[in-house]
Amino acid sequence: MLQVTAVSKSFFSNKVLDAVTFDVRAGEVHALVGENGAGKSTLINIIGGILQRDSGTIVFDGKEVDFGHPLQAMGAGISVVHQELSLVPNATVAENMFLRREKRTALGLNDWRAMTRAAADVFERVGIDIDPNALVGSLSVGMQQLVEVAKAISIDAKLLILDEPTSSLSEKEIDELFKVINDLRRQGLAIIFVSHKLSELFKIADRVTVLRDGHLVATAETSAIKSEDLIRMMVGRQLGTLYPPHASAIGDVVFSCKELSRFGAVSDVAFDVRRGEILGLAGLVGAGRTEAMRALINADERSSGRFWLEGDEIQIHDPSEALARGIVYLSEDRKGSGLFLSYSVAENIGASTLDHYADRFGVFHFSALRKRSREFIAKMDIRPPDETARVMNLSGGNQQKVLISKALDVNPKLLIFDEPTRGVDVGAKSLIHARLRELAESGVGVVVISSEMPEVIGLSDRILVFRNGGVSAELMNRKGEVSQEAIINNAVYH
Amino acid sequence: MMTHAANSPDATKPTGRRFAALSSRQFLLVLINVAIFLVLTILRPDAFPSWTNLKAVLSLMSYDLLIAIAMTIVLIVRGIDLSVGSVLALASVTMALLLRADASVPVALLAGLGVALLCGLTNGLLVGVVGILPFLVTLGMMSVARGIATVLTTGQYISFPNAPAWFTLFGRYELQIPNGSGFYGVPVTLIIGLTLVVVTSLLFSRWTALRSFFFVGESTEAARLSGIKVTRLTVAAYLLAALFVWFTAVLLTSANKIGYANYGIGAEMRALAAAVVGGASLAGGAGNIFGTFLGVLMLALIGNGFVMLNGNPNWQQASVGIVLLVAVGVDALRTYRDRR
Amino acid sequence: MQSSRRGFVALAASSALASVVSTTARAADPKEHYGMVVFLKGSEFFNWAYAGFQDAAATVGATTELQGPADWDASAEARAVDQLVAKGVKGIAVTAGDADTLIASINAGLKAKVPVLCFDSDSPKSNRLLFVGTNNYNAGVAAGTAVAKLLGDKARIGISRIPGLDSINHRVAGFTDALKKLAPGAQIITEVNDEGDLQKAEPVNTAMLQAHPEINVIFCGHGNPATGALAATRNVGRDKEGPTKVYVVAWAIDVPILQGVEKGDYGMTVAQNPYMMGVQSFLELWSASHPTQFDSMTNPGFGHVPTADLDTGVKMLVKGDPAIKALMTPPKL
Amino acid sequence: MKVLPRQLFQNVIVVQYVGLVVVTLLTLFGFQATFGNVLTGANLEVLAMNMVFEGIMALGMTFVIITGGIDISVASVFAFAEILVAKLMVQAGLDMVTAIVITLVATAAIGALNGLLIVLFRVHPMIITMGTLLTLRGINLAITDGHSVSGFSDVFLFLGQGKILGVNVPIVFFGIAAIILGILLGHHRFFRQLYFIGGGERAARLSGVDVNRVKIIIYTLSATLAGCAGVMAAAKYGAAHWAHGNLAELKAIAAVAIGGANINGGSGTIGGTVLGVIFLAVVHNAFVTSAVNTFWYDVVSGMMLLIAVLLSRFISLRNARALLVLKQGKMDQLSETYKS
Repeated sequence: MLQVTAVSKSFFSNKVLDAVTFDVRAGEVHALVGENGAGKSTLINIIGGILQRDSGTIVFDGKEVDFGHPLQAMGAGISVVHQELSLVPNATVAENMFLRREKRTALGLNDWRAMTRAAADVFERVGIDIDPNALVGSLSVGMQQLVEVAKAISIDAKLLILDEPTSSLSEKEIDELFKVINDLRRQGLAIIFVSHKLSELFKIADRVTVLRDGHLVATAETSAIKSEDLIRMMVGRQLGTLYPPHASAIGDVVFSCKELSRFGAVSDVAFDVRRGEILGLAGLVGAGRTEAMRALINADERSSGRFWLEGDEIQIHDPSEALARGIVYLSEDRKGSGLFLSYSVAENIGASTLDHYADRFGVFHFSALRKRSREFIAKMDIRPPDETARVMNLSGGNQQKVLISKALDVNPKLLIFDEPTRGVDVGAKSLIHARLRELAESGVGVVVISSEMPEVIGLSDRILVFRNGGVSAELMNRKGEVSQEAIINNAVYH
Repeated sequence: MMTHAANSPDATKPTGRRFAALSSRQFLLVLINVAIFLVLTILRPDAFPSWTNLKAVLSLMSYDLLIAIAMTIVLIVRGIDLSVGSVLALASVTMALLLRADASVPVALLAGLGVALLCGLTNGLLVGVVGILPFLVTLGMMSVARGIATVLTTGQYISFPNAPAWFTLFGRYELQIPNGSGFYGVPVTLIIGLTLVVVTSLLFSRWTALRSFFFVGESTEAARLSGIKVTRLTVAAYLLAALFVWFTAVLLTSANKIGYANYGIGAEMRALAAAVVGGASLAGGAGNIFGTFLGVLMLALIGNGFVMLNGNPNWQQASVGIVLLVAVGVDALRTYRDRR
Repeated sequence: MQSSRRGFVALAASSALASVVSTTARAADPKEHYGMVVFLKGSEFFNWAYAGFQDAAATVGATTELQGPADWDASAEARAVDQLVAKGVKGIAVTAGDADTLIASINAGLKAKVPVLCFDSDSPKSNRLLFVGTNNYNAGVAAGTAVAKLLGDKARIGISRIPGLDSINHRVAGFTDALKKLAPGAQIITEVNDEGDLQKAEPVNTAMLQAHPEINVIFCGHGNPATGALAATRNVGRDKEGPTKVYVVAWAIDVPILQGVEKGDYGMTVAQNPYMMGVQSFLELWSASHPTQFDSMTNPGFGHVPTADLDTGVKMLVKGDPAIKALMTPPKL
Repeated sequence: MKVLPRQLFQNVIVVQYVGLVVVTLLTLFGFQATFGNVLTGANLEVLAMNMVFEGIMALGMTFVIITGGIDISVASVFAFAEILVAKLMVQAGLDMVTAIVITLVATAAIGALNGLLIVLFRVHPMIITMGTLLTLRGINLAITDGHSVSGFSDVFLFLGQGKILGVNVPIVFFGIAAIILGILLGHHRFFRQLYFIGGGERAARLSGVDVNRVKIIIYTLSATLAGCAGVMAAAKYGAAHWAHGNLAELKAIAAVAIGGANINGGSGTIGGTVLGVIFLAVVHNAFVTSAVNTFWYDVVSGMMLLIAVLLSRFISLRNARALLVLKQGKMDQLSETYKS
């Protein structure tokens, strides 16, 4: 269906794709994997007409193609579902689906009735139950993702490209999505599937292509390859163990919380965090994990909650008070509410701790901050090792390392990390995990929210499973209570 | 790409290289100012470079300068203050009316300050606490403050002949600096203006409280989660802006010896133009007091040059707009080039 | 969802309105009602005019109102005239921010049988009953004569003005003609644009004095630049009595300027008589709206008014003039 | 699955507009009862003519605001159109149709330039259109020397002063334009794209919306509508003058905001804008009929803007609260079922 031959692409002097060749057949799901920066997105964008290649050929459906615009690719039958949702919350599902391809009445105006019907047809074909007249904003993220897929295939796509479609979905929603993908495969569509979650690939993909640093590493049948091999191909080396060892010793309680509620999102959550352990928060998206932690620091106004830090009851009126007491929350939304993108690495590291770099007259000393930043750059292996580099120019993994450095500079007593490795490449991932473990060992209470099942299992000593805004189970790793089944079992309704 | 970005210090952002060298934008602005200066000196060697003329240019731009600093401060926190000119008028009118009614100078000054800060506080609370767009809030305030000033005065000049002489004199006072043969008279307004530029500039780079403004403007939510008191700082920014507006009102009222409801009409446009030219951005998180100073200076030199070179007075008013468009254009081209 | 949002908005708005209305409005009464329309509403000059209008109306028990924009937008004036006509006032006195812009509205008013006249600034091509106000040309002549008397052929003049305004053009023309006749050696050196802004007047006039040091008179074409022009003379150190003094000829009767004239800061000021413009405007409107047994020759259907312009005249006020004292107390509105 | 006809997805909005209509009517009748002379044909005509030009500009402004932009240059484009059409007919002696066509093309070009600079420089639209505003105002002044231009033919004057079926031509134009643009905005694929751009520019881009092209067209449309208003205003006043329509941009923005559009983009309707225009017209008229000291007008109109945005903010907070109540209810229900 699609034959990509020796496609190269450079941004300015930086070669991001180097003579990549691969093909996708009709009726197959072809996975595309690689670390961040391996060139996956660039490749997808070239196939989808968003970027133009420098050299090489692309043959689609028997014809050589050269798309100058996403619309041309769409017209040819190539449809891309991007990682970020591209729907407009204020418009209906049907209008979103038929944007730029509106059905018209004789007067040239939009024929809403026809569009609604057509949308319903697509949903029926795919087997999704969504009201075409609902406003997109009223749907869950998972539903919106399905609308995206429906939108993509509604153009009579022959090739469907899904860029990390599962990153913000719950397990149940992922199942739903995979069911749809399987259906489409049966209908003869070619599907390119990009994901960081290897377990998913094995579940859904027929073949997998690995990219590394813009080069093609290999294409293989998924049935003929093991997870470890894939990882080796992606990073070019064997990762000894994927996760750091569990806690050596678990000490006394650092922080505890009771009666934590946020009206409409969290109800009556209570937990303790002990020295030396990593507490994992598992659950489906929307189960209230992030909401609970934001309510804890009162970033969103909570309705109740009592907190004890190192045995003393404390008040937390706003995030700045939490910070002052050493309670740090790192957001899952790294770019929107974690980092200051156009500022330097050093400025970001010192954002929570400006006062540390001021003398007793309140005079700020940038040199002190730079010195401190260089320590973090070394410790966290931030690349490029330049404290004046702007954070927006860093890769996702390095951005995340800057975010952790910012938190560490506070000398936290309790670190709450929301999705520490979302959108992060494998190398950075294990470094982040190692640092979190070190932190826990040094006596800091560590709480990790992760939607990635292996991560939350591999990293945590204890797991709280969230469901419906509350804690539905507490699983101890030491006691062997932790398993995927146990988590899912407590995360969903039966 | 990465290394390039690391090597392009942009001092409009607090990357810490501000004192290492001027940013390229400010360097460009200095060059433009020098170029205008040289051209005018060559074309009008008799009139332009005299101390009297330069003194007048520099001291008379102080009013615009202080307002532009106020604008820069709110731009840094991703705000905008369209009410600066009106609040200036209202503060001036308040002080003048009280002085005419034989209130003591401190009382009048404090009342003026109170009125200005009240306007600033209202702006700040509506923006920072209630969460309304700054553009709309200050647009409303612009109308209200000017309206009240007009209602209070019915448009008359408010003079205060009985006020203590020192108040009516200090706005025009000149310090005599010996220069060998005679004296340079250096106006107090100029000294105050330059001092405030230096002080605010230093505070913004070296005082943590003001440095935090940049974080608020760059990403409000990230700043909040980083423990920065966003609401408080937003309100503080509008209060600080109001303070600068009050400085202007005091100087202007003293210098002209009248309070007037039509002071500062169009001042917000000039201030915005100067601040943007100087490196501030409507997207927040950027802004540089020294850049703003250079922007105001440029507008002042252009205005002075216009008269010096007998420009057609009809075209004078188009100059601010053209400067703004050209500055934005040059900046866009520069950013575009940087991106490559 | 946001069902009553608009309702709240509008309700709040009208309640705000109502509170203002209740404090200042007068209920409609059967008295005759007259309107005055100005631009730059709120300026002291028009306050004088309106005071005269009001006072004259009070003598016959009529009521008045003042309308118009606070800025220099003649189209807003035209709309204000339309409004008053629609409201059914008995007469309108309007000062034309722009002569041509107001023609249609004035003519429409007359067509609707509402007497309309112009004061202060004329709209000569309209059918307005007459013009009451300073003859700007004559006023310019008076100023030119005074300058010629003061400095003779030595006068070197810079003009601070808003470009293009008809009234200012006429003033400058009269000024120039008078100088030509009385002091042919005098010269007008240059003009600057003060943008009608008190604050702006200072830098442009300072620059003008720098660029043209020979200037010894600044002629202010209108009310606003005087303060700035005077400050400009101080900035270049030419405000003191002596051979280098720059004389500022103001065109205003604002209190601070009159005080400045008394102190000798200003060379002189051209004092128009806005109060009388107001008084005369009302009287003519009253007359026009009360036809007598003989129909008007020129304006059938209206009462009798003069067909020629009424020149309310100017006076050049210099230090020590007793009229200054009378003008020191601004009118009550 | 049951396929419903597409709900008039703004059912809610229809309800909220009823509120605005009711209050507008209450104001009208209230003032009629108190002062009389409001509901006369002549007054209603004047009332409408008072806001009609700002209203026409507000239509274009609605589009711009939905995309998340703003166009504050409309007032100077308006005056420019007046002057250009006048100069072409009176001074260049062109016939009426040619003159109007050239004028509209010229204003469209200005709008296209606005749009082009906005997408090219990637600067906030306010900065670009402010530059255009200031520059064009200066040009208007300069090319007319500050004089008005007049001497139109009666046929041309009909465009501003004439009546069709007893209704003034500009009002007819406004009505027809509002209906056509309203239908297009509601149901035409091109205009529907505006909501997508305002809702999320990046998303719109990825969905194949040519954001730059749409923006340029929208700013062109905005300027052209201002141009139409200018042509009719020249006919209405029988003269073109650079100061005409001063601050009209603020009235147009206020009308759009009161009409319920989100200044951040993504929402707004022509119907709402029309109601906003009518509301402002009625309030302004109320000032005249009640003979209130008009100095208060600025204060009240500023207050009104503030109250409008304040209330809309409170309502949206209340809605957010209502949503939480709904969610909490669902949560409670779920845990109940699960327990049993």
